[in-house]
Amino acid sequence: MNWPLLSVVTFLPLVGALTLLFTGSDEAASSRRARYTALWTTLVTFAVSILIPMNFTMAEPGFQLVESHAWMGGLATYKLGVDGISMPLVMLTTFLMPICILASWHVDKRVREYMIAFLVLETLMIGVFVALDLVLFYVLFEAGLIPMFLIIGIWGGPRRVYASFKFFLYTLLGSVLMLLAIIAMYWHAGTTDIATLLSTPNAFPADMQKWLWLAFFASFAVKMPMWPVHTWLPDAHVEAPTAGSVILAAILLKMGGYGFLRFSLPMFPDASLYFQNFVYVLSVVAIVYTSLVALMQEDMKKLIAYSSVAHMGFVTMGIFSLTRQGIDGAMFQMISHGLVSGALFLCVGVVYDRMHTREIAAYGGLVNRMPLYAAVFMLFTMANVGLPGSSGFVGEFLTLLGTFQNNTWVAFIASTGVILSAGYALWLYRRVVFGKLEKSTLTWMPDMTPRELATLAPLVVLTLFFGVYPAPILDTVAASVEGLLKSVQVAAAHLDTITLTMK
Amino acid sequence: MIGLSHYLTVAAILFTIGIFGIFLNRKNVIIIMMSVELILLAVNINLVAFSTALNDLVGQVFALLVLTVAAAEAAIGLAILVTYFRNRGTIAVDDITLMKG
Amino acid sequence: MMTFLQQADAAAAAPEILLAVLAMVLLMLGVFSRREAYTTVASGAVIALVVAIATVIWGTGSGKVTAFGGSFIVDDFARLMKVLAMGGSAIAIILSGRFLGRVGMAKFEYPVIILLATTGMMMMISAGDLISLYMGLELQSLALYVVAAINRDDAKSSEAGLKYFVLGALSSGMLLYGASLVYGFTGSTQFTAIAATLGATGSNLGVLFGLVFIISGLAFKVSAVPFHMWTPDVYEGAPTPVTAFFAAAPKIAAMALFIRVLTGPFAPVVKDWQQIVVFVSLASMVLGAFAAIGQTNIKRLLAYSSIGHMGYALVGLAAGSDEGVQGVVIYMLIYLLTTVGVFACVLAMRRQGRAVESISDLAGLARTNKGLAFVFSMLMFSLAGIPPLAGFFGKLFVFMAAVKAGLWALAIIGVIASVVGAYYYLRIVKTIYFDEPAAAFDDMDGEVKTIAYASGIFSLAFVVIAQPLLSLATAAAMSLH
Amino acid sequence: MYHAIVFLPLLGALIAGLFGTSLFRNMGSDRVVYGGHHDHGHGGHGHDDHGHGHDDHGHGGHYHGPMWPMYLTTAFLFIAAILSWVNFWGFLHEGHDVKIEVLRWITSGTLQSSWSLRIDTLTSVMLVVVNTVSALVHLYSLGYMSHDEHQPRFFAYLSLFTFAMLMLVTSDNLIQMFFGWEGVGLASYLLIGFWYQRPSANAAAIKAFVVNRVGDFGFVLGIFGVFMVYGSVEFDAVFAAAPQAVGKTMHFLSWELDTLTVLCLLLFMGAMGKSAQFLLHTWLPDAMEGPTPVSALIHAATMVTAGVFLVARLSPLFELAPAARDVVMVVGAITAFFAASVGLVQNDIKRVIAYSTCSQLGYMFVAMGAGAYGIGIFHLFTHAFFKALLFLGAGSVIHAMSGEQDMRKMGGLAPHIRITWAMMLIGTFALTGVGIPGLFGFAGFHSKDAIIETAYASHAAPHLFAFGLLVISAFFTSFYSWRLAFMTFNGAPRADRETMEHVHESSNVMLIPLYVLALGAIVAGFAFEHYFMGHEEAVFWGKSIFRSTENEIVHQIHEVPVLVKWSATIAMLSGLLLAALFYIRNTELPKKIAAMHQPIYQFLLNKWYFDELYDLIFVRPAMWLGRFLWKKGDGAVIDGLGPDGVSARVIDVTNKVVRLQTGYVYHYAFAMLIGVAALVSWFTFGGTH
Amino acid sequence: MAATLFFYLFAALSVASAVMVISARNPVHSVLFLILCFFNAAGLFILMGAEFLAMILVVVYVGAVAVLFLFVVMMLDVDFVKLREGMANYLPVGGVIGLIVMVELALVFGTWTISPDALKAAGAPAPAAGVSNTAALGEILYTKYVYWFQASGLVLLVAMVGAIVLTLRHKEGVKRQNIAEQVARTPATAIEIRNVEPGQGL
Repeated sequence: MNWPLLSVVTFLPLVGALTLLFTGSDEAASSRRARYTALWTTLVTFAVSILIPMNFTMAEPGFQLVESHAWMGGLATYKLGVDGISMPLVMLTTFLMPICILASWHVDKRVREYMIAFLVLETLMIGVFVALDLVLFYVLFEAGLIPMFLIIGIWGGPRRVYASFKFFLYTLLGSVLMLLAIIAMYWHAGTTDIATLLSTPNAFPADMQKWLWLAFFASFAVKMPMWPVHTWLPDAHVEAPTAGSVILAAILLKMGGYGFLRFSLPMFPDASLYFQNFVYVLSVVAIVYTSLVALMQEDMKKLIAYSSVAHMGFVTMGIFSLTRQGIDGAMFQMISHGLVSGALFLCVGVVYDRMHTREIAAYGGLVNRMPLYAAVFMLFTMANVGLPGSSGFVGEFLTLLGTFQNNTWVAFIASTGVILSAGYALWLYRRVVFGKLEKSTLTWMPDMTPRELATLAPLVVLTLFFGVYPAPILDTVAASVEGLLKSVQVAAAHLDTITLTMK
Repeated sequence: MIGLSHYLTVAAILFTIGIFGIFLNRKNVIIIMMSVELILLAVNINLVAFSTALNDLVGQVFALLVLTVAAAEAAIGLAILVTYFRNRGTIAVDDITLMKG
Repeated sequence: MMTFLQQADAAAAAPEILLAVLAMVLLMLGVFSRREAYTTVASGAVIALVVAIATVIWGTGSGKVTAFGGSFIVDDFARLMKVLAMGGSAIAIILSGRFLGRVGMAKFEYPVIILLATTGMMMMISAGDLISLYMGLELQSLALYVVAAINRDDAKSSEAGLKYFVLGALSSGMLLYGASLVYGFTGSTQFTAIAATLGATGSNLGVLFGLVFIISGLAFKVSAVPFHMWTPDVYEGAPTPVTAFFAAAPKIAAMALFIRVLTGPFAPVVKDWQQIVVFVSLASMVLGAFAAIGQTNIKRLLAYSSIGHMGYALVGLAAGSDEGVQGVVIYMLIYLLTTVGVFACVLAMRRQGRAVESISDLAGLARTNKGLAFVFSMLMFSLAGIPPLAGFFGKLFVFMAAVKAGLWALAIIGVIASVVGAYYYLRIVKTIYFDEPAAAFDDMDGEVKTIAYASGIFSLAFVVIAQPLLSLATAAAMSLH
Repeated sequence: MYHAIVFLPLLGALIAGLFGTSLFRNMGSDRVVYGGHHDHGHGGHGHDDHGHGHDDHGHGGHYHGPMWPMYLTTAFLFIAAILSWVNFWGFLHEGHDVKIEVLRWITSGTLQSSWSLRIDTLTSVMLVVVNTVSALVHLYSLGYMSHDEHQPRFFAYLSLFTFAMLMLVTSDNLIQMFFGWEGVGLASYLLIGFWYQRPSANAAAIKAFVVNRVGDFGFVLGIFGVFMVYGSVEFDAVFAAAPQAVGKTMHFLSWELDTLTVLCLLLFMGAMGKSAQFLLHTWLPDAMEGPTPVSALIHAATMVTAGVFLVARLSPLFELAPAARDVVMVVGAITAFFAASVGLVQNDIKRVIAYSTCSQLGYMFVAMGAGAYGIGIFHLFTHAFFKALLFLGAGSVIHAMSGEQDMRKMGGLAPHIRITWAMMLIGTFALTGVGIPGLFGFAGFHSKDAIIETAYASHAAPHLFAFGLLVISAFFTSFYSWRLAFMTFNGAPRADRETMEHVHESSNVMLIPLYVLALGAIVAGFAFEHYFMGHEEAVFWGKSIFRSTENEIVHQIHEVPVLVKWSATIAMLSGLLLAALFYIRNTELPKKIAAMHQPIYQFLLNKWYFDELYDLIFVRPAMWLGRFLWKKGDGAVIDGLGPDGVSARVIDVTNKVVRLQTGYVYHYAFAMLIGVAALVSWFTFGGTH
Repeated sequence: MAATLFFYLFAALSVASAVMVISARNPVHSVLFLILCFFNAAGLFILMGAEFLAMILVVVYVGAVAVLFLFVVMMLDVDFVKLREGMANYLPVGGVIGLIVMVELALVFGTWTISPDALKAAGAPAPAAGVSNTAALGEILYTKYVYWFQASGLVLLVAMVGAIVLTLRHKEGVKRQNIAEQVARTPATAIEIRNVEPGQGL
């Protein structure tokens, strides 16, 4: 590969956004063109991004397709690359974006700006996953707040202002501490190059690691979001437009998990071990607590949002199990949750577009008029519940399996989440889809349109495919996770009090 | 014997009185401006005292310049005060609160 | 026989001399022209500033030059800061043009006074002596008092002038008092001599008292807490272009002077002044963040915002290191270029020819003027310090210095304050983008639009074009040694 | 062949699901005008979906689409069933185990699992049971569901279920087994809630799924434990290494426990859920909300027996964990007794059979607990035939009664539906265990009575307890079975005229399955006893079931006292007589007795109040907790102290700070003075210079 | 001895009059006390040997600045009696803080010693005896310190321009003589010839 593939993938959407920014004035026509421009941009980006796995060597644990240029006066470098951990997330992003655009086809308010915001967001999201420099990572990580803030705030629901502010400030507050940690790392290690930091075992003394870990944790925990800093998520989801929710759930949340895997674990292994139980507790509480809360929700999106928190609890638990299965599972869960929760939000969007309400009580008996919708929704509900055969199962199972290896209590309590998730998901489904079609407002509802089907069909296929054949993802992450664990193991070797179960 | 510290103390007292004049006065802006002049006077006493003690003329040059600037400052201040009075018809300090918060 | 003005001295001070002379020429031009000479004089002033900038860049040699027996220093730091200050002044004059005309305040004296103020700033930046410092400061301040009250038929404007004057006079009194103490306890007013004495004897209480008073005076000029209280009232009361001017050039000069004084004569007592600067910086960041939230007037909000920003800039200074100075320089550079853009945007807030200043007037701007809305919002994000906009990098560099210096409390409280601060910037973005549109603004003046857009593009593009600016800042910081 | 057996149902499900249903019928167009909340203009589009009663044919409308997908699906099932018999036949004679890897599945580090087909004796027995009953139920449903507009969907679900069940029984690792495990749960959920317009069906479906999940929770923990202990989830590897863990302890939760006991009990928890054992049984009766063929297939013959299958499959582990087996036995015995006792008083024809199923499953577990795996599986095998027969027969009755399920409104049906009556009688004979020891018996006679003897013969600690309960249960079983038969077919009709006029015998498509099952109910016992528990036993089971060398249970049951041998028959006869007394001779007697012992009657009628109890200790607290955590936890505490609280405090601070800016010059000056004074004082007194 | 006496006289008087400046009821009195204060300060200057400065203080301050104040006070014509309504009610707090500063300053002065380094640092050592203070200042002010001298000129320029721009008013309606205009007047600009139609007015 002698051209900068990753840069191209990263900045293609931005080019699309700039094209839109500098063209178009006439409202109706430009809206139409904006939609198609955005769609084509994201499709082309996806097409180009397919070259990434094609040029990717699975057995290689390190970074590949690396590009590097001087930037920011020696403080940082513009360095990109992917490994087994970031590559699937990049692909998830490029894959979901066309779907989001397609799902936004009926947005008729300020279309051009809408599409620009999404395209910019895509660039930033891809950038976060491919950045190999701490400062670059931080810049992109944080910058994503701006388009998302606008997306929620402009195209959101009635409490959009509250939600967008909460989202923005909450996540910002989490991240600024990480910035200080990055700076401290720079002064200590003399570099912000991620690859270098990763290849330096015990780059930071144990005491310092704890503080750095906490600072990074503050950022990623909010982003995940972990209990008890999760409350921005339900609000943000509820108010965001459909595609915004999809992006939020499917990709933005993954940045937290990605951050743990990329930074916390390999760079601060001592601290990660030290805080393992702490994360366990938070994860378990998240799983049980938010599942219970989800049970009582009256708003569809809020329910799914809470369920996202619970599912992310599995991710953090898996990551900090520090076992092969746990981390593999967490990675898988992130991808799978990206597909499934994204799809669920799309499902809510389908009916929201028709009824303009997300209140569960406003629905009921949709299956009578919308059998196809009911079928698709059922599939994703089951995937959300973690039914084997759907992608939702593999991640949940592996994270629990990994956790069980070193803490049975945690796995035990977390597994109850499996029961609760069945409870809230099926109850939601029952209230919305099943039953008699009694509400007169619903009687005119048409089933999904071909466009809506087109947005969901790829997700259906992938959810089932990865459920049956998860190997593409598991194989991709294998080498990198193995390498990651080795570094943790090496670092932990001197801590004789803690024994790692490496199965 | 009267030494440097005596002069400095006088200056300090004048300086303090000047500051008092600024923030204890609630009624009249002109008094405030006079207080500023007192402060500058205190500075000048300081400078001259140090100049003598150090046997260095720079202090006196400095004092000279301070005097000049003080005059200019007084002119500007009074000019501003006049415009203010023309607008508001008052120079009471308590009234200068169009803007706050 | 000493000559009145030596050639080397004249060469070093060429930009200042040029500016002062041109100011007087323009003054004469204004006085003796028959009709309203404002436009001519203003254009002349801009040209004068451009010429002076060119002179600074190409006419003052290179490296460190001292003149007038050490009272006047020209180094890379001074050059950069002078260029920034003059640039700020020039932009302020450009921005003032039609605004003052509309309120009937297009007096030719205005650009002249700004030129003289700029001369004062340059003297501050180049100060190598407590007396130079004082003279420059006063030249600038007196001019600023006048321009604050320039709209003399407006009660708010003259109140602004009055408040500014009273408090400014008090602060220069304090500064002077401090200067006299330092003079008395070190035996000299010259920076190098003070540094030498302090280096030899260490600090004593007298010098420290002097230091406190001097810092108080300087802190007043950069409007740092608790010497900030004039700022909101003056920003609100002064005509908007004047506020723009206040927010830009004088801040640069004052901050430059701050740096020069603390890292020059008082370098040996860095541990002592660090404590003061940390306190002042902390208080400024926090107060700036909190107080701005309660504002409804955009200019007043920007005043608190600038208080906060000075707090951040001082974080770098508090570090007391080269990185710190470099951080401050970068911060001020970005702050200047962002602020002028913001004020250009504020100047564009006119309805039916009348300026409006309430934040709620911005409602729905995104639908009535997309371009302005976008620029305004980007500038707000930049001020809030959200990457990838320029403002973030300013904060990044000062915090880098603070962290290196181990000022953790400062850094942590600073970043948290920046989150609180982000709230009110976001509120403006919210008003612009989320709210239902109010009536459209009048068409923007060409020059205002240009400056706003240029500033917006700068804050967006900084992430790409940072390299040369960073090396300039580094060179400037290094030249202080 | 094996691929065909397993994947033909899947294919059938897809075909029925995609081509037979109306999935794409209502597809909207993008031109639809969205958003009219109150747009009555669209009202006209609405279906008239009202007016469907709670009859068994929930949707009044008929299915109008093509029938071929359903025929094809049914045909697929028959092919699979025939192949299963062929395979089974092979195992009756020199069969050999087969293992086929289909596709790699979850691989992560040392965790390796794949989709594979493991065919051994145990599997082949299950294949026969599953495919046979499934094929017959498919066939039956062609008739039974012919009035339902969602018939293709029904077939899709049925086939999907069959596929999942086949995956379960053919798996060669725990994870695939778990797939099948949950897969059948899903299918069960879908089928129970098939008539989605009924709130009760929806509730029952969710209940079934969730309660099953409780069991699965244990199962999945068991899998984790197995992986932790043995480093693998593949049966061969685990079984080979099983003895290594004997006597070892593991750290589970906060205790050090015997490894194998923990693992087995966790896995057994899964079995309890799926097989509706005591405490996790509550879903099964409610599952009768589903169409009757579903009950026959899933809730009688196949899915609910998965738990039994699991224990048998994991016999190498259970065999090494006697403590766990004791638990299995106790749970089984209690279930048998409890369900039978509840069955005594139920009035819904399907519920009676459902409790009967539950009870019979208890029998099977007692056998498992005693280590008589073959006998348990044998009962599973025979039970599949007669219980499916009973259910389908009941379906036929319900069909005849236009959807009526309450036995109190039946009676006197025998003359009208003679074939059904005959079939039901055969089923009852089989269930109650009619037969003469040593000569001939219906299917249940061979298997069920063997279990009772097993319980007696076992050396397990609770064996006498189990034996006693099983005998009592046998008596109950007989009583409620005959009660059902008498109330339904004998006496005077209690239904209204209109209904009675409609009573008609079912069509052949529904009767043929009954014949086949009846045949099974008659002969399955004595025809296969030989292999399952007789002399050929060891050869037949081969390696598919493991019994330790000390386990002599199969032989010991031949040495039990005569009274024990006869105990079941006695119980059966007394049950029959009592039922005859109550429901033929003196039909007022039951009411009197019920009135006399009202507390007991109510206790039984309300299923020991388990639903109410669970509602009280799980459902309501969960709801309350959910609401509490949401409103108080998230709302008041986290948001209140977190973002909302902080922002409120920020505003407070802001207001205070803003008030400092009074506008008075002297205040400003004062502030400056304070600043200077503070700094000066700092250096004078507190300074660190 | 006389020096000591005069010091205390001047010091006491200047402090006392300073107090009166800020506390006098009538601002006119304040100005007068200010003048008195300056006179006494000038006396102190003389005691310290800075005669030129003493003179300048009197000339510039008393002659110009104080009189300027007097002018403004009178010009503004405020009802001063109404204005005087007591001192600040937070006098105690303010007073305490002010006194603290003063005491601290005084503490410092008690410890003052001239360090040898400080003496060496003198930028412009005082001339040997024989050269008058005025001459010595003149020697350096226009040569060595021309920069500051010029700067002070600029400051004064700003003050002048500023004062004018703020206060100068061209009163509307006041006729002014414009000589150039009058001289340049021609019949063409002065007379307009109209052709008036008969029977119609202008």
